[in-house]
Amino acid sequence: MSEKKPKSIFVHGPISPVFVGESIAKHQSKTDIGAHAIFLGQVRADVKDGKHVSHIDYTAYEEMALEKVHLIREGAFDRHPLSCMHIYHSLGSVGAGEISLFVFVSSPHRNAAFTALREIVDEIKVDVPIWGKEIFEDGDGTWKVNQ
Amino acid sequence: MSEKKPKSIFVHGPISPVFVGESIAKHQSKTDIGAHAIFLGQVRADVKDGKHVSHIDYTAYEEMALEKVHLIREGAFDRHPLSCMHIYHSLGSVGAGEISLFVFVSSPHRNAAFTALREIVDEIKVDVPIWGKEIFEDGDGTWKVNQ
Amino acid sequence: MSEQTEKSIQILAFGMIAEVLSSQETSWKWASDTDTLRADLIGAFPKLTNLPFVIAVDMEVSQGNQPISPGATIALLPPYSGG
Amino acid sequence: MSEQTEKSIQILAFGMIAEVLSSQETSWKWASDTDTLRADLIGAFPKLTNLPFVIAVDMEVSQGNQPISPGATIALLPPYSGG
Repeated sequence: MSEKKPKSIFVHGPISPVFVGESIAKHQSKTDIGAHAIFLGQVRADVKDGKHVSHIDYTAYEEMALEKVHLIREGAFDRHPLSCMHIYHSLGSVGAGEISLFVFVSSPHRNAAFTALREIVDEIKVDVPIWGKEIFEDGDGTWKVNQ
Repeated sequence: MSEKKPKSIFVHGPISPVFVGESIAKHQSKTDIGAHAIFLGQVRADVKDGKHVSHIDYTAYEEMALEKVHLIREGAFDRHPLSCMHIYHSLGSVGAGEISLFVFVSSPHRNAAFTALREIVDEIKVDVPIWGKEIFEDGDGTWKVNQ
Repeated sequence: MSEQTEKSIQILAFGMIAEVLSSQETSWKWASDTDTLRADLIGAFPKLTNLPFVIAVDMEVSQGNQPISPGATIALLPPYSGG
Repeated sequence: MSEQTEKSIQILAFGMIAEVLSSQETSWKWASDTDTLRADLIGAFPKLTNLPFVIAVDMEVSQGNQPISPGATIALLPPYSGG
């Protein structure tokens, strides 16, 4: 466990596009940045056994998740010349078409941002204890399995 | 030359973070999308011979640029299972800290969006006839060279 | 009763494992290692037999069998599906 | 005067090349291929000698020497720096 207390990444409910726009705007004073790379995970209305996913209910082992995200952050900053990095994940209900994951990486030049963004998203999927239960229109649910 | 008239990509002046947020919001009705990958190019206040870049003036061979972007789009859609793609580039003056390039790729799963985004941005830099002149605080300018 | 059998640990459960245990937090009799704990849990909740889950001890996922010190934080984690 | 020498073409210039020509659009005497045109331009604008640029004919960048048909759209393109 590292010494710094990890900053929270959790947002209750969906992440709004307006929030994404505001996050981008906050970086306009950082004039060493040349490249922003952003990933947004959106809930799909997948069809299973003829029923559409209406929303996903997210839960997390929050303390462990924050620790794992902190390690992912530190690893990315160690490996790549990044200016900044922000990670947000939803808890609770996120409807189809809404955003549940927002990863935002900035760097002076684009290659670092592209490479770091992809690594971070892959690591979040593999290492961070978060679970999504897909809830169908009729209220039934099934635990999501990441590809 | 392809037959369809290419859609314009040009925006006069900087691309606003609010516009980026609005573009994201428009995709919430597309519930087959699971992943958005976004690149934003931001003007750096680079220092050359002790002087800071205050803004970049962008010009383009617009007709050829739209044709090249159209080919880049078609190539990306041919190679990757993408849901949609949007490309915007500034013309005219864009200040340090402001955004001059916005590339937005969406797909059902993340790998296609990541791979396509990076290819598209690289191709824009190499194939699209756009020029940036970096203007310093004292009004002097120097033609930008892409890495 | 020996001192050992009186010891208890707190177990956190998540996702489908929490559904099987009907609880996100359970007090459980201490087991000296993760293999013993897993066997105890499966004995009490046979539905766990075919469900994939790992055991985290103090927020570290155990690789193979791992000792459990009294007072450790135990968590039962099914495959993650964040994002 | 032969018919050929009367023909003219429109040349578009961009970036630092437009600065050297003091113009973004110029009427120029027709040349039968891109190498000839390049030599004519450098003769008229010696500053072009050391500046990198390619010649696009009808929006396709010429690879090697390429014929120029009368009526073609010619553009002088320094290295791109978009993004």
